[in-house]
Amino acid sequence: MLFLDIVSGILLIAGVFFGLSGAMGLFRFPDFYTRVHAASVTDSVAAILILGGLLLQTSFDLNTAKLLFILAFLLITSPTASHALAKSARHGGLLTLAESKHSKAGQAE
Amino acid sequence: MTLLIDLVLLAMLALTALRIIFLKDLFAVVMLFGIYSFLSALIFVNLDAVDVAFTEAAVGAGISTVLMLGTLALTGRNERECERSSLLPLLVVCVTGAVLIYGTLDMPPFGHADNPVHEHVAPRYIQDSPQEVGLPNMVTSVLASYRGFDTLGETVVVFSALIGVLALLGVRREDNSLTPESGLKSHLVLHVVAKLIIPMIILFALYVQFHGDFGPGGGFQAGVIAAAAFILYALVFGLPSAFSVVSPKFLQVMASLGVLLYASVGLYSMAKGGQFLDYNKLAANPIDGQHYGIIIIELGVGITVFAVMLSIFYAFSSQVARLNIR
Amino acid sequence: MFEQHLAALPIILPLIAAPIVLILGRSTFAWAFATLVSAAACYFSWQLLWVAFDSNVISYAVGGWPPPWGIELRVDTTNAFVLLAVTALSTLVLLYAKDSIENEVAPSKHALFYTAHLLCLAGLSGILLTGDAFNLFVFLEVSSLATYTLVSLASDRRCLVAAFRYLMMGTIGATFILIGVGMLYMKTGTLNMLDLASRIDLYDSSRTINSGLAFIMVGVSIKLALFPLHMWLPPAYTHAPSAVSAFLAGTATKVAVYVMIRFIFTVFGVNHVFEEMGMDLILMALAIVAIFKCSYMATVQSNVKTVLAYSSVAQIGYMILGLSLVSAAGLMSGLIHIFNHALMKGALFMAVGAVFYRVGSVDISAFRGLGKQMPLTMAAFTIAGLSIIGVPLTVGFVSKWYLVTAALEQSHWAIAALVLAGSLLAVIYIGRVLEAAYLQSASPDSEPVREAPWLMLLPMWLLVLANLYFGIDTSLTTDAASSAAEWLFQTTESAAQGSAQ
Amino acid sequence: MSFILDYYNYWVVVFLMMTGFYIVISANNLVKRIVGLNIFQTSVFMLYISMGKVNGGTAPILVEGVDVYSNPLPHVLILTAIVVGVATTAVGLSLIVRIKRAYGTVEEHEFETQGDVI
Repeated sequence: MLFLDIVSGILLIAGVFFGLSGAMGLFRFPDFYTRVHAASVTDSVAAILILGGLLLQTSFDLNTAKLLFILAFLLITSPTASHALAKSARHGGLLTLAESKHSKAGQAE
Repeated sequence: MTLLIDLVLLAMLALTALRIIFLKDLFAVVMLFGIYSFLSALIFVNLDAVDVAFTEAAVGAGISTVLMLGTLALTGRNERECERSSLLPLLVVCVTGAVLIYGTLDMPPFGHADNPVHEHVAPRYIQDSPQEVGLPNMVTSVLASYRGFDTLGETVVVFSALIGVLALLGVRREDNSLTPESGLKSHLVLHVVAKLIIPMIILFALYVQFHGDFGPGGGFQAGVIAAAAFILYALVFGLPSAFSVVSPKFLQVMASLGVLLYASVGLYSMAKGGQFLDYNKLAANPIDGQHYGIIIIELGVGITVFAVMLSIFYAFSSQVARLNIR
Repeated sequence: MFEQHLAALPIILPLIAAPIVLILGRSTFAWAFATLVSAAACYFSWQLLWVAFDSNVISYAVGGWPPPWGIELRVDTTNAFVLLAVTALSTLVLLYAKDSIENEVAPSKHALFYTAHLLCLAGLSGILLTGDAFNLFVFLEVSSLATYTLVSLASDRRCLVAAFRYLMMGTIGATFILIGVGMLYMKTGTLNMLDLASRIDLYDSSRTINSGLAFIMVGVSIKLALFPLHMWLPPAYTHAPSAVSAFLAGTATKVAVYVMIRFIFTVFGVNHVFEEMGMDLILMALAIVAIFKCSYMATVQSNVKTVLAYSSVAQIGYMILGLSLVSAAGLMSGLIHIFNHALMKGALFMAVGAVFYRVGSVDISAFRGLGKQMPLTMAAFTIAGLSIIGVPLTVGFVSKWYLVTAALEQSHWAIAALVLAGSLLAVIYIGRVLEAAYLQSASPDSEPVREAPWLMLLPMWLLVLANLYFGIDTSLTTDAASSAAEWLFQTTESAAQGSAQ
Repeated sequence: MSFILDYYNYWVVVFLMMTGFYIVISANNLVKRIVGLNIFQTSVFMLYISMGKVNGGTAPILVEGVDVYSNPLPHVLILTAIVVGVATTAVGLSLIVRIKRAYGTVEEHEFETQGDVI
């Protein structure tokens, strides 16, 4: 049991670390696309790790099944959401940082 | 530990609320409101109110936020500066707050088991409802049986909201050729994923609907979740195709039928010689009667809430569609 | 079977009828059905009043759960009397609405109008009959949401802003009531009003109870448009469709007055509210300011509906003034005025609506020469106007008579004089309209207008005749109001004695 | 110290309520007012839920071996109130949409200048 607790603890801490780094990235990155990238790290890696940690804490009953369902749901929806966001931004004409620098330089010339 | 979580959540709530006062970007304001709603749902969980948390997350953070975003799409996302003095509102707020704080000084302390709230009325719900009503979830017992009249009133409130929104906005069936394709039509990934998860959401809604007797959930939450599935469909495949799946007129009839289903349980119990909404009279065995009554009225609530929420979404998004055509 | 469920029927009937009307859709069916249901509710509330006369209190436990665990409907003469006024006015307004609404509301929204009207009626009946503090909040919201919808149905764009302000103020008021009820619940553990009353006595000077009282009073004052919180009312009544103004002016705020009476007398107890908290002085001051400020505002308006709206706020002042005299006679004058005001304001708004139907404007200048062109409508307006002023042989006189008597009973000479002075202002604002109608001639280039359709005249004149009938034969109203007032005082005193022992 | 522990929850909730109330009565933009109203109401809900909590209790769903449950009644009341709140919000927002169409603005001070409000 102790072994499972340690593994689950490690998973949870790693999950929290990735969650925090994703939040940091959301604040500190310079443009929309890099921010989406940071946010989707939180969504996927952190969620998997935390849910994995929690799974090890259950005694393999109905709660385990529910957590697995949540995990499956998140694995499908969160990449889709990031994809839709980024695609709509591109569709709406938002440029990446490099592109917008380039186009500004182009205008200056 | 509970205390620590409570404090952190309350601090985050306070920060969110304060930030909303000073922000001028309404999109951010609405998003912060969504966060506020989710945080309060967490507080509700922490205070043992799981049913409430569920509803707050689905209704407050879900539907309200979506409606506000829909409104912003029509009204613009920036608040303009204004030279109005904020002294009078501040004064009013301070006075009201002072009265409230004055009131808290005599309040029964937080969380003590010997508070009047826990000693009068509620003990019967906790001790006797599993035998009298026969459900493990006391919240559902009280909601649907002891205070079933409140819940009927609440269903009627939702129905009146539908009347209000229909009177103000109406749902227009746009000519298909005029309606621009939904902006998401070209998203292959979204199409596939939406087709995959919409049945899952509906299944979950049904689970919440019929599992409400045993765990958190019930008609309201289920109605909102089922509406969310169709809202997703409308967002991904466009409003016209959603109209052809569930037409606005059909939804109006459904909303009415939900209220009527609820009320007819009451009428039936009157015909059987009981008071209005007396489920004991529905079957020979009172416990069975309670069970039938609660299942039927929860179904009525679920149908009405689903139909109303979806209709309101239709009304708002058909306005946005009109704007796009212009 | 009906006798047994008499207390529940006035709520259940319109509540079930509302969704059916939405399904029916076709406006003539919807109208006929809604009117029938409203008439049935009126019939049952009439029955209820007689039963309440005989047995004082009817208690109906919804769901078969005994109070305080379940929700109780509790009827005594007070709420049966107000309920009769509300359902009767609703029926007459629905009769009137057919032509009026066809003229003022887009055809696609007719069914919605009747649905919203029935929902509003169900909500108001629920507020009146329930004996549960939280259930009252729920029905308050049912009626309020329906009211916002009704106000916003007019075709003029100004009704939207009016409805929005009404919604904001109304929701703040409802939330205040919710806070207040929460504080009471926190201290007593119950929501049933009677149970609350007996348990509040244990904590007479608790700060929580007192601030709960403050929140409930402020919340209810917003709903009933007591003077400084009345700003939502004039625009809402001015821009709403005529039938809606006629219904709301006679019912919505009056039901809120009833809620205030119920909380003061049944829940908190007269001694606590008036003698220990000194609320009677606050209410009296606000009522007197309301009478004069709003009567004055009514004399300077050019829109006749605005005139009547400000007059409504002033009339609420009279009701609150009666209440603040802290005597059975004062309370009785307030209750009589609730009933009588429904009769006169209903008739006045209907007459103005008829003018709008034919002339297309309710500006005071549009009334020029109407005395000749629409004689029946203007005669109705005149009689109802005289009633507002308080001329003998009308119900207005009855209300003022009892109010002045109640004031003199406690030798409040100044108040009696102020009530009479307030009537003089009413002479001015009603007189301005009458002068335009009878003494000025229509401008020569305006189209001649015909009398209003008979379906509008019929309910209008029924109300006018009621104005005269209850002005002459006052037995029903005074019996009901005095038995209600005595009953309220008696229960509150026996409760006080019970806690003293 | 125990005094603070007994009451801190109510105080923070009062602060939140008043923040929401301030937004309702001071904001110019109608959408922001609706947001404020929702914050105000949500905070009132927290007041109710706070009074239902019992230290050491669990959610009021019958479980073997547990006898301390939090009070279910405030939960029921607030479920009702939440739904009432969203109904009001929906009607308020549709009014805002119509106001925008009729006046071209949703800022309080801008349609006041259009003259025909009252």
